Amino acid sequence: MYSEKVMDHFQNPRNVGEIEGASGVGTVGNAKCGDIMRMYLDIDENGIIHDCKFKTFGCGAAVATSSMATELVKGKTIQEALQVTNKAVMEALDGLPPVKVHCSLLAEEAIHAALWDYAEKHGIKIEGLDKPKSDISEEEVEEEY
Amino acid sequence: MYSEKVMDHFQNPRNVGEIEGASGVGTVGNAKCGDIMRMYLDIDENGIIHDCKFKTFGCGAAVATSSMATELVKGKTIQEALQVTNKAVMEALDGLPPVKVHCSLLAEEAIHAALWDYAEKHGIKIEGLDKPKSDISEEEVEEEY
Amino acid sequence: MKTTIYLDNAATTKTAQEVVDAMLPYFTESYGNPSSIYEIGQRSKEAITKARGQIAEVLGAKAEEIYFTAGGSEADNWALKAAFEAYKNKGNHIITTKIEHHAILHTCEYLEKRGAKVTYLDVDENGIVKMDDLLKAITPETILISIMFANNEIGAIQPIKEIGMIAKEHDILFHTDAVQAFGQVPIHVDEMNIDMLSSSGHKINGPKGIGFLYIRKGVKIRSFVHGGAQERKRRAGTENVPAIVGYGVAAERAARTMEERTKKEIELRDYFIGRILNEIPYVRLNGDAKRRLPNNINVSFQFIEGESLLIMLDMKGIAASSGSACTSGSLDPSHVLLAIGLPHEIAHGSLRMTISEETTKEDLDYTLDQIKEIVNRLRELSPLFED
Amino acid sequence: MKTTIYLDNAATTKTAQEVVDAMLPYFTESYGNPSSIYEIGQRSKEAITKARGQIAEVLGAKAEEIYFTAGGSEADNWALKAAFEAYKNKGNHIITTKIEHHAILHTCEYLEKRGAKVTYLDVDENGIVKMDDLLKAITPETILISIMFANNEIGAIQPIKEIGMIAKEHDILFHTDAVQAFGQVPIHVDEMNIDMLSSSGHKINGPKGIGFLYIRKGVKIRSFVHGGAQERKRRAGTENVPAIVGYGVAAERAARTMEERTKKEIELRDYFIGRILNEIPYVRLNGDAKRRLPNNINVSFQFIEGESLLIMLDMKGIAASSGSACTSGSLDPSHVLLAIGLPHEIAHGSLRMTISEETTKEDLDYTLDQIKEIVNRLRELSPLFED
Ligand SMILES: Cc1ncc(COP(=O)(O)O)c(C=O)c1O
Ligand SMILES: Cc1ncc(COP(=O)(O)O)c(C=O)c1O
Ligand code: FES
Ligand code: FES
Repeated sequence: MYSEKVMDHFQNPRNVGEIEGASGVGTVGNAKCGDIMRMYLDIDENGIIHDCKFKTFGCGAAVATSSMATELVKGKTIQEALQVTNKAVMEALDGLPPVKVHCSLLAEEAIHAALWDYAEKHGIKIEGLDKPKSDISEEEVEEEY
Repeated sequence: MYSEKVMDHFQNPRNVGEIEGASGVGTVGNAKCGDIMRMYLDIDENGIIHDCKFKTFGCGAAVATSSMATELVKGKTIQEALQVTNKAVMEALDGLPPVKVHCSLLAEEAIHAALWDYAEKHGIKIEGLDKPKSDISEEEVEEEY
Repeated sequence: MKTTIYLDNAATTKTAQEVVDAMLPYFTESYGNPSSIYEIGQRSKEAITKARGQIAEVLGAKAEEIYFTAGGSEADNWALKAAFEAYKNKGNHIITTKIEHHAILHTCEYLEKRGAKVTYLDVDENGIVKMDDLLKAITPETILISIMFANNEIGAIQPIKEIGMIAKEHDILFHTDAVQAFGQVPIHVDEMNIDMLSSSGHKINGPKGIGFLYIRKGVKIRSFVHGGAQERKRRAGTENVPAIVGYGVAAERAARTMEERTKKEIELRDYFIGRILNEIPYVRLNGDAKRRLPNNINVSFQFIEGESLLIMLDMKGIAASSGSACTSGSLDPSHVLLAIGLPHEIAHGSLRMTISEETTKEDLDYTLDQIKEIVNRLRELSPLFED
Repeated sequence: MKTTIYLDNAATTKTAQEVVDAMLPYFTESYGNPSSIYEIGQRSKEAITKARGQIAEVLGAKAEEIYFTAGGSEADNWALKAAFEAYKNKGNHIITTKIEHHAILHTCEYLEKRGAKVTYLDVDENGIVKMDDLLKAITPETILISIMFANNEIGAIQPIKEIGMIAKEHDILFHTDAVQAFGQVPIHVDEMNIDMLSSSGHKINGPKGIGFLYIRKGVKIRSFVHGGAQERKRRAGTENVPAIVGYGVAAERAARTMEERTKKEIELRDYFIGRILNEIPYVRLNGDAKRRLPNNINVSFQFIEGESLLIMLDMKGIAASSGSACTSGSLDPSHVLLAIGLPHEIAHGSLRMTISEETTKEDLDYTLDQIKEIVNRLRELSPLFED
């Protein structure tokens, strides 16, 4: 069902935990739906994402995409981090089953939410970043017969 | 499916053939329905059924019941022959599958038809014998779902 | 007597050993539910995916267009009932033929009670539908044409490609009951413009209790069995994994051996038909001599009734089938034989023999000898026969 | 990892070797069509007759009241759809519960679109229907009560005898989905006033792709699959002889071993539940502790999500199931767990383990160790868990 990369990131997730006094924290998803992702960013004075940690309540794909997302944004600039889309995360994981695409959306949104938090706290505006949706809905709706 | 007795009478039918100048001949059934039974009776001056022969176009049960019916009426008086009902024929054959009950009715009707023919030819009336139906319909109608 | 010569392969076939071998591990080893994410479940899922591909390949279809059912009857019911539901806003007219299997005919009757108008096309004396009749039957209300690929009694093969073309030109859904044709004759759903196709595993040396409905992508056919999300939410019920696996192998096998097998069967078939027609009086061949299934022989012997014939053949170890309805206790003989114009009494005396790749010339020679003797005996018993 | 501890017997079971052995001859030796009169066909017919008797025996039913289907889903669909058709002159109201299998629930939704009014009864926090609610729900329009015998997720066993009595008193047809109960708990259709009952072979170590609907004599239920005259004209399609034979053996076997087997299972179940509740914090048992299937364990671990748990168990060779719908890509967790009052986030963290006669104490001890470790790890990952 899952690629080896997904299984690796699921079983050995990178960057699990919290960052005390993080520059930005974003939480997306919703426990009712079975998935919550919280992303912590530590951003230095040059706007480089110095550190990144996460906590996730969710399926294997949710855990793996969180883990991969933290890897991808670490060391990046804010603008570069904005390019870490759900597609980029999926590609880095060698793909996800169709029903799991929404988990990768969650990861993208979690980064955005943490960046938004950072921008609010610092009173800045990040080019190209919109206020994150509070809930992620499914993209792919399977036809009902 | 069939009892041993039925199989025996089907494979080695007794009294197959025609009686030239028979006292009475009865034909029942209808080729459209896949069954025709013709019964020949030779009745002597004392009203004893001296000989009985048949020809049948029909299923295994039709052949077996014809054969058994001829055996049962042979040597009987007319009144006794009237007692050879389809039930009696079936019992003598150790039973028939439910869908084959109508074949035994055919045998009963064939005897009656032959007796009716005899009565008509001789201008007599046989107590308890009605004009035979020209067609035999199924007794057991299975419910359609 | 114990059956030694099995000539009823249109009724059902022996499951090939290769098929049984493929199924076996899925009973006691890889028995997991394919909907489950753990390893033993995923194994089942992969097995199903493989079988779906094997079957799709034979039809020139995509794997995801194959929906497994419990057999040909369910596939036929599904296709007709769901098409009627889905398209009833467009119209209520269905075109089919007089020689369909009961799974189609009785479903049509069911739909007629619910507002469908059904045209039952006649066939010619060889059992073939006339394209003129089909064209004439089409109305703006016509939502579905359902015509069988090959007939189960007389083996007649319909001009499916022409029918598909006509359906396409008129933008009408085309379903074909290919239960007797799949694996016996080449089928290509795209080239033949087939939108839906029914098949059944046990007719091609696969297991019983499994079939499929091919549904062309885009055709809006809803579920027939509601419940779990199996078969892309279109057919609920825990998948019959061993049977699906066996069906896949059987389909692949049927396609692989088709050319050689049917060539041999056609030779035997024509040899046997030739001898019967030459050596037994008062006999006729039912169904088209050429446009017929490679393994089908159907003849009528005048003056005798089919069940008697079958039982006597059975006493000799020969298994065959008849168009006489006496066996089922109903008095009407085969609707197919009546549709090709046989009088009732002749239809009653019909005999269908459907050979397999295992049938030998010796089997048929022996069978012919027995038939000759039995036909003679039964004619002597018959009040219809005057020698 | 290769599954070594299989704890998902509610999803499907291993086909018993005894069952496979009984089936095998019907693939390659006695493969005849049971509708045929020749010997090889009659052998199949006798085999079906025997299996029908074996199953009827377990239910206290008559053999001719057992109608084979392709599985539990078909039986459920048939019962509901046909009852609605047959009795719609009397009324259009159906009573069922919120915790039925999708084969019932989705069929009800289908019928609602076609004019049925359906009452979905609540259950209490243990998953049991309240007789008061049932009585209140009955109207003069009520034509059918369909309440499952035992629930597939939480194992809760309903008071079927009481329900049957109520149905009888009100002259309402009573159907029960006994897919999880048949062969696990004693059932008697007369004593329990059951009019229709669904079951599925693969849940009792029988084959997949076979089930039955018990229909009490006199109940006017029409065909669901139309076509041939099989199953007393009520269910068309060539009979799945091997599967029917296997099902008969499985039913006989389940009944024969029931007492001893379930006694052992209950002991193991309660031992396992006890240890889980004692040794893992933030956990709850779902479903009634006593009125539950002998083999069912269903617990919720707070703060974690089911699929992750399942995958990690799978890595340890353990096969189990969860009430999280994440696995199916839909966001709603199990409707059953919600119906017994679990909040969404707790329902997501549920784990169902269903043991079999082959499960040992060692298996469960090992499983417990793994669960403990995995639950810890996942909680550490979880933003909901504050230690
Ligand atoms: C309670 C219940 N009803 C119906 C079904 C459907 O049975 P099947 O999948 O065999 O069609 C199941 C099992 O999946 C079940 O547990
Ligand atoms: C042409 C045709 N259609 C449908 C069926 C029904 O298939 P099954 O009996 O496998 O349901 C058959 C065989 O019985 C058939 O020959
Ligand atoms: S003569 Fe037709 S069933 Fe006996
Ligand atoms: S978090 Fe629910 S499917 Fe991934």
